[in-house]
Amino acid sequence: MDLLLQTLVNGLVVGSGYAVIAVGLTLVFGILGIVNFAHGAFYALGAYAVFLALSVGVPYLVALPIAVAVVVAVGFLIELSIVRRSLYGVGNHGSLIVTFALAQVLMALMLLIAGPDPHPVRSPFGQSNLEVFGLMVAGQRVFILLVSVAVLSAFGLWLQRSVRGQQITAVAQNPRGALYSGINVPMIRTISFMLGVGAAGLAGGLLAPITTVFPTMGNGSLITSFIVVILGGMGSISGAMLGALLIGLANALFETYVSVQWTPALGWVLVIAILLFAPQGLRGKAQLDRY
Amino acid sequence: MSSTRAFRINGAHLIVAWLLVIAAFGTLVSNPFVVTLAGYTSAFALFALSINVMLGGLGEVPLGQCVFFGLGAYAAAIGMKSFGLPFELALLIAMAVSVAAAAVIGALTLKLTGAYFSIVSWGLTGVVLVAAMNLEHVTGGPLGIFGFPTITFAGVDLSEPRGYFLVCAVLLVATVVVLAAVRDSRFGAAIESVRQNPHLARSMGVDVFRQRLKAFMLSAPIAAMAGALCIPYTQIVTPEVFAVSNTVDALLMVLLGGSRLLVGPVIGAMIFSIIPYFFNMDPNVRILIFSSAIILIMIFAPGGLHQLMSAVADRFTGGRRAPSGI
Amino acid sequence: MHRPGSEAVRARGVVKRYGGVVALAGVDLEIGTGEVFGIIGPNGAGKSTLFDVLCGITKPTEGEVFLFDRPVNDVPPHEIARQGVARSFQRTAVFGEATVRENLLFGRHAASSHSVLGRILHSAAWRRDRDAFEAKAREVLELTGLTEDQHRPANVLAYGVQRRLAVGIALMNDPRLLFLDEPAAGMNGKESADFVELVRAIEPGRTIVIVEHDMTVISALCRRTLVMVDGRPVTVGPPGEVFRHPEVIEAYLGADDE
Amino acid sequence: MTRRTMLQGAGALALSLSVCATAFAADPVRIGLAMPLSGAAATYGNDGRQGAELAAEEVNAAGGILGGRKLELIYEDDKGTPQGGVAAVQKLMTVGRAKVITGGMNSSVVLAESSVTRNKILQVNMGAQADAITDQGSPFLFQVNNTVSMNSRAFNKYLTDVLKPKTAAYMGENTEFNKTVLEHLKASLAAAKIELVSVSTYDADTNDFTSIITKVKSQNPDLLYVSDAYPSRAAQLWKQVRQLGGFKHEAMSPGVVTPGMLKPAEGAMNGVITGEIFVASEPSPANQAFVQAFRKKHNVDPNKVHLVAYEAIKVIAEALNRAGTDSDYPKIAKVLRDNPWPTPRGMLKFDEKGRASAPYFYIQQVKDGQLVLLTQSRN
Repeated sequence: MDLLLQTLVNGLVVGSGYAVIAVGLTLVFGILGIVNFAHGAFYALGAYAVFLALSVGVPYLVALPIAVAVVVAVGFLIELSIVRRSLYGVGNHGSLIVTFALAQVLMALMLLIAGPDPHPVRSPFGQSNLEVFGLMVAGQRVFILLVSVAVLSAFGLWLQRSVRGQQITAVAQNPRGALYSGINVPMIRTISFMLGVGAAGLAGGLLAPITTVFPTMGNGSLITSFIVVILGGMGSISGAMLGALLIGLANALFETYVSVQWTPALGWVLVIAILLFAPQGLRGKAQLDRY
Repeated sequence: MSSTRAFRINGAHLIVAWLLVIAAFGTLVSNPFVVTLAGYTSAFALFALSINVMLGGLGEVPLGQCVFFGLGAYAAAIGMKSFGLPFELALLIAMAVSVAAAAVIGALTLKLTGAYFSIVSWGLTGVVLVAAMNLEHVTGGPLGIFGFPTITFAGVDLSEPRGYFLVCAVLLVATVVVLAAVRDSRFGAAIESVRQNPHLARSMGVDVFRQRLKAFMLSAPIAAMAGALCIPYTQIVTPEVFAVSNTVDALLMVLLGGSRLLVGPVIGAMIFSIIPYFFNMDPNVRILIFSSAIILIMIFAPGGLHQLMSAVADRFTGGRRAPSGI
Repeated sequence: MHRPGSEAVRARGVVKRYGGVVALAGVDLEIGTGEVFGIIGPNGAGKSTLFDVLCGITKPTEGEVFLFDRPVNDVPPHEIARQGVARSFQRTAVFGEATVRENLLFGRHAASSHSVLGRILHSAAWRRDRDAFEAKAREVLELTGLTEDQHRPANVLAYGVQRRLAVGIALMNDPRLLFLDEPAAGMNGKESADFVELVRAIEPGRTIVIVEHDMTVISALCRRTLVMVDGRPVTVGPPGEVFRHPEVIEAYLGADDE
Repeated sequence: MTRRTMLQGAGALALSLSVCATAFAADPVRIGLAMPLSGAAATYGNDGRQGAELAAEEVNAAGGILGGRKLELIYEDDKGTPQGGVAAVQKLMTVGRAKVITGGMNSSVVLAESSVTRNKILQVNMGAQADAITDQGSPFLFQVNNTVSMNSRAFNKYLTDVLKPKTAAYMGENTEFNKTVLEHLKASLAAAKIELVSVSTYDADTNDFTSIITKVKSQNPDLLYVSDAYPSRAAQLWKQVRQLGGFKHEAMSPGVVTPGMLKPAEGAMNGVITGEIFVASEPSPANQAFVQAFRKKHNVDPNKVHLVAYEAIKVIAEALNRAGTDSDYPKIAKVLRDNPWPTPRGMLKFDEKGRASAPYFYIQQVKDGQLVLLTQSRN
């Protein structure tokens, strides 16, 4: 089996997982300007929702949409009670600290409800493998690839085509301008936040069979999604997708051909290089003011 | 320089008052756990002060400040363990190393601002943490560096609770005095002008980038000192000193105490360490309550306790009080 | 008239392009030392761009700017400020959170020389700076009529008063050359009259360049004024004359339809 | 002083003495446990608490120690960090008035704690295995769990002598525990002239191993040796090994395979060989008594963490009882070193560095989700 080809396939498949997580963050960070440190906790919430649904006998393919709905509902409540009141227009350290504290609250709740031990999530595809001209990809991973591509492209189209979608883009570019042109900005912000955390919940549900479910599972995905969002450029959905695939490939290649133990540092080195030399990232807006 | 004469009078009084409080606390409180915890809290308050040089001073959130905290701990540990240096010398070297590192890191990252600066400096902690784990011959790898000889500072044995507390507390007060002087000096005025209105500051002759770099290089040694002062407490330095959770704890202290008040971080540090000491319920419940409190504070009093106190004070004094205060 | 050869401000063939848009299309200009010079023109005429280029905030795409006969094209803005050039902006004019007195302290910053250590030990340098600051502050507060407001935060002051504070900040370092960007914008009659008084009071020994819409302020203060239309200099001369220039009338009042 | 007042005096004196004696007798022996109760390692703290509580209940049911004094367990969260450990131990020693410190699941945390307890109080380390802890040789420090070296020597012997792979590959998380495991593996393989074709160490947040496994498969080693003490990540690693076709021989570092790891692996670990100082199915009466008691309380088989916690509390109780004191630590330490101690694993002996050596070492293999005993060797 050709090692390089398999590594590239691995990279793409893992990248698609990153894409779903990162697009959620792009929405909240790019559009609402909130540095959402609770993104990982919503990811974990999605995974736990799938796990709890499965444990009461709901099949995986039904549990997934339920999990997303649960996370979206929680997102709605949180946006209404906390985010709306404290985060819009506040300096960066406001959103940083509130969302970080929110992440701790959610993780502590999950730990108190479902206990500290890791729980397995049975994938409907079991341990099956898809053998495509000599290359091996796990069933669940193919499912992730398909769902992420489907969801992300549908979302991209909806953002461009639908009225609501265009309003979101308008609010992203110029909240004040959008307000003056009659867009209900608070409602758009709530929707964006719900969509953002919903995407994180979906990613949690999709990846749960691979990562198993444990309280602090959100931390790893939080770091990855920030790396991807910055690489892809702030506020750009297509940028986040591109960044996710790039990081997936870079990590896979670096891990295989260079060194496994230094791989975690790779993502950050790329981000630091990008921010210093190409601040707008791959496709984002150059929002940086520089000295 | 506005409150110059007033500062000299109430400033001197305040320093003496703080020293008296420290001396009293050091001698009267008998429970060694509380005294040692107070020492560790003073060391961590230093780290919170260093963060506030950036947050209160420049309006930037330095998530990567734990790089200097860790650098201080490792440089001091390596100085003592592999070179057999006394703690005082190792501490000075650690602070010097952190200033050099701040110059390099600052030159790279201070071109950015706001969320980008925070996230890039957070990224740096990720890279440095991986380095600390993998460069075993230097950092002792995942297990870290331990087994230090008895650590003394100016003849005071730091493994003894009372000695540890007195040294940390005095260094804390000294740092507060220096920061108060900096805030009132030309450099302090330049920093404040850069924070409020960098565009206008530049047109008045302030080299904005250089002042931000100088502030960054001022905050680094304070963080390094905090890192080094934690060694007598933990007796071990592991890669976790570079973890961003240290910065977030210290950031919570700053926000609790209020970033606009010079000693806000110290007050926040006391609250942050003392409250958990009284509640001994399930740790996860404690995290739940503590984090919810932080959210409520950020919603109703983003300026932290300081804002609440001054709001209350204003209600009594009719609001004529000038906002400056030591 | 100004003494030839001793210009405070000289611009040679200054062009400024933002991408495809030409903001300034070839400006040549001399402003003599000690002169109060006006720059007027309808919106979008390139006045603010010219202001930024002349005072060194932005660098021209082509051409050269000289302040006191020294080229400033590749001199960083803060360096220019230290050569006695002060600017007051229209939008971000003051330090909102600080008190009036602290605003002036920030203004004084470039001139003081004491170090942090000096501050702790009350060194001679620090004391000298402090006394110099006290004297200058009293003088500027008096001049700008802000003495009783000195402890109030700048953001609570009325707009006109804030504009005066902005000029006060600029004055703290005794600038030889003062650029004012639409100082009278948004002021009512009385405020702009007070403002004219202030500029007259600080005029001796200084070169002042004012970009402005308010014709009464320009004609009250400036001996000569430049008119800009669509990024091009149209004419220079005493305010009274330039208003009669056909292109200026057309630019302001629109072409008279035969 | 009339006779009557003297009698009254004597009566009062006798009364107060007895009251004081019963008070003394009734005063519980407080044992302080510093363990990770929050964050990523909370699952270990949870298991430790269950094992310790079972042991304390048994000791108290049998009438307590030192003349009827009951054991009282007090817990402090070490948050899984050295700072957290030091704060927890100091609080237990002072505010908690604990007579003995135990607990400890993470080596760097226990190392930090050992500097606080050195020469001050008895510390019995339950789970942490780094050799450095007992190498310090502090007189009142004892360790129930095998050190990494003991486990590795016994396990590697089986790999080289019985399995005899031609080539081997290593995968493991970058921790001090695994670093020592790797060192011992390299030594054993070199001695048996077996080539170690690849070494990959990954970090705690990694949850995708496909590219590492792909690279290792490209070198097709006979044996894949994985060292990862964290249940959810190890289970997921073995799932991905299975998805990529697995290896001829597969081994897991000794002392970490628990039901909490086998369940999420969903059968992906079948065939994996590992070693352990404890097997729930071991037939000896002492072991079965412990296993039945634990299953009655939690209706699940105990794992190694439950065992070492249970043993620590039992050994502490008996040692204090036999030494007749709960504060004369030199005497207690001497008693601990001089006598063997009955535990579910048989008689435990502590060497001069305070390390308990388990009498038996069991080689096991995973068969349809359960650990099955292959062979058993005496240490």
